[in-house]
Amino acid sequence: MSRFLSHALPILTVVALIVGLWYLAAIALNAPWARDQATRAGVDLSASELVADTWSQDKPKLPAPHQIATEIWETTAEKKITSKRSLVYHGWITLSATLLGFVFGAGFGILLAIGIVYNRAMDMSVMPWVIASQAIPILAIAPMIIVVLNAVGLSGLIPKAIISMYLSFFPVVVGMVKGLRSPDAMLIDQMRTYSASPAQTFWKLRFPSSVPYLFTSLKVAVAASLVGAIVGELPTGAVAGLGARLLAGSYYGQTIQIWSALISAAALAACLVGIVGLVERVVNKRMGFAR
Amino acid sequence: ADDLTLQLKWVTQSQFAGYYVALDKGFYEEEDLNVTIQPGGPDIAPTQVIAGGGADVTVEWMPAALAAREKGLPLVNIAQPFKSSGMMLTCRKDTGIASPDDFAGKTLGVWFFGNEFPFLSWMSKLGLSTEGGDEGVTVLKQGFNVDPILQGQADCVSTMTYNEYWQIIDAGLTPDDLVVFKYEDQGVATLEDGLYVLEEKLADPAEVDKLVRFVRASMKGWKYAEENPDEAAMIVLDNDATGAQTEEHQKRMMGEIAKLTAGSNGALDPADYERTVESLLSGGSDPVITKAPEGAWTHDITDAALN
Amino acid sequence: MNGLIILAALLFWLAAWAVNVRLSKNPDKPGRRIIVPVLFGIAIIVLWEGLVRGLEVKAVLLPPPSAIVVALGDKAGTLWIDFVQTFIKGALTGYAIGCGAAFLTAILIDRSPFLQRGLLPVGNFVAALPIIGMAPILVMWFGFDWQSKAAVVVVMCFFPMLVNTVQGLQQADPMSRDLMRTYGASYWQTLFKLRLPAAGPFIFNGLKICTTLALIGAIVAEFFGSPIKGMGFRISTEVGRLSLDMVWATIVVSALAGTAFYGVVTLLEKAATFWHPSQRR
Amino acid sequence: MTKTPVIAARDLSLTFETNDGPVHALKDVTLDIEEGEFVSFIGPSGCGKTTFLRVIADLEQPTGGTITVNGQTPRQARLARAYGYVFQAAGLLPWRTIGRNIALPLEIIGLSKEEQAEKVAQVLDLVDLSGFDKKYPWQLSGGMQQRASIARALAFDADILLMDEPFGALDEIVRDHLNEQLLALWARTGKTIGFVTHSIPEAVYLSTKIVVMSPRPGRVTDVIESSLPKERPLDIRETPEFLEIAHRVREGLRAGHSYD
Amino acid sequence: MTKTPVIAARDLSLTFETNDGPVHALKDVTLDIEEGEFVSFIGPSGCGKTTFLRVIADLEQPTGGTITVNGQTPRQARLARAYGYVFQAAGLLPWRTIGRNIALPLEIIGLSKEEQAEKVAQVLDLVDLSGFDKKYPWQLSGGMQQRASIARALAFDADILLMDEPFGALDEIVRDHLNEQLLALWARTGKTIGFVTHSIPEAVYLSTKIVVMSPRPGRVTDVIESSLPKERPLDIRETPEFLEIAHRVREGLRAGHSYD
Ligand SMILES: Nc1ncnc2c1ncn2[C@@H]1O[C@H](COP(=O)(O)OP(=O)(O)OP(=O)(O)O)[C@@H](O)[C@H]1O
Ligand SMILES: Nc1ncnc2c1ncn2[C@@H]1O[C@H](COP(=O)(O)OP(=O)(O)OP(=O)(O)O)[C@@H](O)[C@H]1O
Ligand SMILES: Cc1ncc(C[n+]2csc(CCO)c2C)c(N)n1
Ligand SMILES: [Mg+2]
Ligand SMILES: [Mg+2]
Repeated sequence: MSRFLSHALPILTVVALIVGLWYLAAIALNAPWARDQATRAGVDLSASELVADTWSQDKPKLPAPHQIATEIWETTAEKKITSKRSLVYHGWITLSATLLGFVFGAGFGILLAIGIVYNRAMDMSVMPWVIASQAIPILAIAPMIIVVLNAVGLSGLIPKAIISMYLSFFPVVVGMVKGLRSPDAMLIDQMRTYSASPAQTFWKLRFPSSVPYLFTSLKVAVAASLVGAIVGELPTGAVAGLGARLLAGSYYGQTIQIWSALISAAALAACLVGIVGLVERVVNKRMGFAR
Repeated sequence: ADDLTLQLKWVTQSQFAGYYVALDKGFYEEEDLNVTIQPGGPDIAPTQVIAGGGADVTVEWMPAALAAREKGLPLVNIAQPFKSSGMMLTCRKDTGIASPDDFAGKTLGVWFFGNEFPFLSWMSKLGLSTEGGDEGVTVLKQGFNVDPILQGQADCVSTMTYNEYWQIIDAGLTPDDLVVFKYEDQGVATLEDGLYVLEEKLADPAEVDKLVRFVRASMKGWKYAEENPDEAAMIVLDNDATGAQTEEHQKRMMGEIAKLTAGSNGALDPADYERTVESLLSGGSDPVITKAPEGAWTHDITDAALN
Repeated sequence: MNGLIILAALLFWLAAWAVNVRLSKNPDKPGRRIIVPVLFGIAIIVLWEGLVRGLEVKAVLLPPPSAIVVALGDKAGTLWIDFVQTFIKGALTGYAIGCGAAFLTAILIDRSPFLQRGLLPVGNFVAALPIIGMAPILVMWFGFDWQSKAAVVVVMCFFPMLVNTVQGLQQADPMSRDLMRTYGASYWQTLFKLRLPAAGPFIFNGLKICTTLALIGAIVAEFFGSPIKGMGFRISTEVGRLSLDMVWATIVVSALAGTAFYGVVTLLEKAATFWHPSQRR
Repeated sequence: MTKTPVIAARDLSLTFETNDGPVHALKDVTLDIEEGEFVSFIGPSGCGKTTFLRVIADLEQPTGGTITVNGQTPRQARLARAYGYVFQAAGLLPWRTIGRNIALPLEIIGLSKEEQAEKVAQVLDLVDLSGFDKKYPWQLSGGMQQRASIARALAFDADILLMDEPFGALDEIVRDHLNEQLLALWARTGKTIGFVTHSIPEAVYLSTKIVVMSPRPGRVTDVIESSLPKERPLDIRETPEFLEIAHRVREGLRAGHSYD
Repeated sequence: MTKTPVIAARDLSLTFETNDGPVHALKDVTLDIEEGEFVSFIGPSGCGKTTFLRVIADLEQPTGGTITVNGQTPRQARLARAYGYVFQAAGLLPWRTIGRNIALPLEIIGLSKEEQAEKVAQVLDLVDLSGFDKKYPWQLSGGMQQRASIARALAFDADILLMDEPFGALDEIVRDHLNEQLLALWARTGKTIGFVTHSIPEAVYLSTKIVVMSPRPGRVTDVIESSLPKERPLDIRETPEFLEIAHRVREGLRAGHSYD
């Protein structure tokens, strides 16, 4: 209990602080519109009316936290999850692209890392381009990628997954190259004295050593995958998914809807990172790292 | 049934009611067609989608289609369900704008991504530079919504009669607060929402037959939608996968759309085409197209479909 | 004929790879670390050109590299204006403000373990968010010009930098801290003489992560509204006009700018943390 | 001779609260260290040697008993800059040259640049490292780094020098050499030295007093006053007198040692 | 007795090419090691002790001279699994239990599960660690880890055991204990052992032959045959005979040592 408090209390305090600031910011940002409306309607607003108005506008510049919470509640709990107005439905669409992209990205990243660690030519020629590849604003050219993939017959989930893979493979490559190189020279020499084959060295030494690095980068990668899936959704015709919600909300100036999609995406990201962390703990325990 | 994919220019909304009605009422099925409607979005260039083979037919504005043609993508207009243009520039009255003469020195919101051509033609006709300064106008790339006019970041924004204009009204400004300039009224209207295919399709009789059936069913859809606007709007709503559209907005939009499709039986009026081309060619130093296009439209499909 | 072009491109690629395998046998010979990746890049470009020409890919889908180079030359003026707008004004300003604010915040909360324990998880959480989603909101708040792009960059850079700096400040090993204690050193003396230098590698890690975030943030934010210049504006507008050569020219500029930015920060890192084992050898 | 001891510990205890329950790192330790003494602490791993040194230097707070340094609390003594502390690892800051590392404590107490330079040159000479002040730590061998770290403690010029296994990582020959130098330095400056080691010969060779400790709980089991003369060539280690003391230390150690 | 030596080095040289020019890690080393010998290598840091052991084990390629192991090249001997190698750090894999760590080399040579289990139990017993096979390395003290690492090398059951400062990180008492056990093991199994150490008493206590080396370039400066009996209680270290040999080693060492 006291351990829980010592962990949760600071976080709760910070969150409370943020929520408080948020309400204040909502007043500041939404007040001009409220006054503008009032002037045009020819009424005078008292201070408390003003505050009440800024926290309850239809299309506020910054919605108050409770407005977002209500919206999320209405679009998750109170809608059938098959309904197109249900956030769960949209979340699931985004999640499936995220997971597929994450699996692609992690797999590709690991393979690339193995190539880089075992082949010096690959290390020297590919690694600099892997870094440069991340300077390409993939997010900006996502629409084109979707069209081009469409031209070669890929559509639906796959193009989104490919964009999210592009964002997620990078942290995995970097982490795994580090991880596969983490066993020190002594341990590698030791495998030599056993005259172990390269495959044996990989499975018994390099790969297990890289596991902690792998999980650290997987956490970054899964969050990146989600960003990729959301961005990939913007140009797929704003059909479905959290990205589409974000866009549709933006198109119609529905700030509450934007924020609720944003917060749901955040919660989804937190869950995904949390799940990877959980798997990490289980694996660590199985591997005897837990203390 | 023959498969056919239609690429829309924008998200699912009553602007495209005819096609959804035709799909929903089984008009396509009657013509032995299996039609897939792909919604568009802010970053989707329908011309690029059709170039990549992602669709057979696309809904596009003529300026963008002709510009693509000049880039070497041979698009051909096969039908024109929209007779008039719904484009307008909406300004706040309190900025002092009363006529196009007052634009100089003002900030105008414009859609890009291939939708900027009519605006550019208009400005060059007015002799206004788009580079800013006191003599010209400052142009903003308008995002997905009408915020700039609400927030006071722009003096005018681009709107469609059937969509964005009403968003401004919904946001709390009244028609009295606003001044609108319809492109139709300014004599710079260009054709919107035509159906386009790649030229090579028209060389294949089987494809032509398919297109004929498609256009016939689509026009049937449009006429049904014009006559039953509320039902059409509900059909659109059912097909909206984002769940973001509202009934009120779509019904109102359908009403406005009906005004634009009225007067077209689906066949392109060559006079409208000539007017559009002329307007695009007159772009001063930087015209949208540099020479009058050849073979950019055909009556073959509509002639066959509508008889 | 087309088959021949593809074959030639493939052969060139294989030959370049063979040369690279040869060259990388002796990685420490001067210049090798530059020649090898450059040769690899050239091989990819040749392959691209060959495939696009050989398979007759439409230029409105994917232009050949030669067309991109032509566009780079012809439209240099426009590209420069876009670069200044997006990179210099949007990305760099936002980067400086975001990283600077995060750094100061880290120092401010350094003395409060309570705040740190609260802020770090929240910071990690926010750093994992799809912050890009905030772009339309920030454009709404800060207007269409570069200020809103800088704001997006600030938000994107703040938390990664904060988390790295706070972690970095915990890096000084307990022994060195004890040493400072035996000298009776003050908090600020310990901070400046021990903990900040020791935090260097972490701080630079944050700075490096933020270089790419800054560029991406500034470009993507332009999709949600901008004046009629800027790299994001150019990309989206020219896609709509099917000028794919110009789109790719802008992408090349962005990739070059991003890599150079990363490279400059890496050089600074080398100079400032020359002492760290990862920088030696 | 009623000199008050420099360090006086009375029933000193320190218990760490850990997840697995309390660890009695020190239990009822009573010990006096006189001015100018060279006291070695020896004992199996975990017997509290480091902890005791840290308590003296106010890096750890005792949970029982009292301790005074120069008649003050350890905290007062620390703020009065009474300690030079040498850790097992050299602990040089890698971003500073050897010279600037040694100058660090001098900067902190606010000496002028000239005073710093003068002092640095002086202590570098003392540990045979003149000419290396512009090098970075990693450019020096382990032994040289350790000498630099001793120089740093000397530059601080405190009266009490606490050294926690300073030579643990060095090879025997270098160690012998540094031992000789340390003795010479101690003789010259008359500092009070507390010295932790694992090596019996080293403890016997250096000290005027050897404190043998045993773990769980950390206690002092034996205090051996050395009968060796102040003047000690390295060969003294082969004399019967030396071996006799070493034997006694070894016996004391073995008594307190437990396996696994 | 015309036994061929197990290890025969003739004019062996190894030069590392580095950025600062060549480093002569070994220069013209000629040395024979007979079957069943316990040979210690001692010398200042950087004199090539580790390098020599690594050349024997085919972890490093000589640049001059010849070396044979059991009449073969080191590479052939390595592929024939002739070596057990114990490094300075225990080098246990943290994700494997002690038992599975020891089984690692057995897995690699492809023994069946039962054979592995049997062997593991046997060597654990040999190093006094029975009952710890299910523990993870971090649950053991440093000394126990080092014993596990020795057990792992023993499990491999090669005829040549090469040990590079295996006890460097341990405290003196634990070290004494392991030294005793190592001697007993050697006596029992008759393996040929190459052993690197920095400690003179350790070298003298353990070896039948002590090889003293000196650096820059790495050369053998003295080879001392020990006259101590095979049976060696710890107390032997206080006998004049022992001290005599130790003295000779120390002199040899000091001659090759240089300060800077
Ligand atoms: N910060 C701490 N928290 C909990 N226990 C500690 C802490 N510091 C030391 N201990 C425990 O206190 C005991 C004494 O530790 P100390 O470091 O003083 O031993 P030592 O004699 O210096 O051993 P060594 O020779 O290994 O350095 C040990 O059991 C150790 O585990
Ligand atoms: N891979 C290498 N590349 C370059 N020089 C090396 C390499 N390995 C060893 N050396 C150098 O060769 C010399 C001998 O090294 P070696 O490790 O054999 O010494 P050592 O006697 O084991 O020393 P220590 O007691 O410090 O372990 C040293 O000068 C060392 O710096
Ligand atoms: C980013 C962006 N680009 C273009 C348009 C213009 N547009 C294309 S189709 C259509 C009909 C909408 O009802 C409109 C307005 C927009 N709005 N936003
Ligand atoms: Mg200690
Ligand atoms: Mg060595």
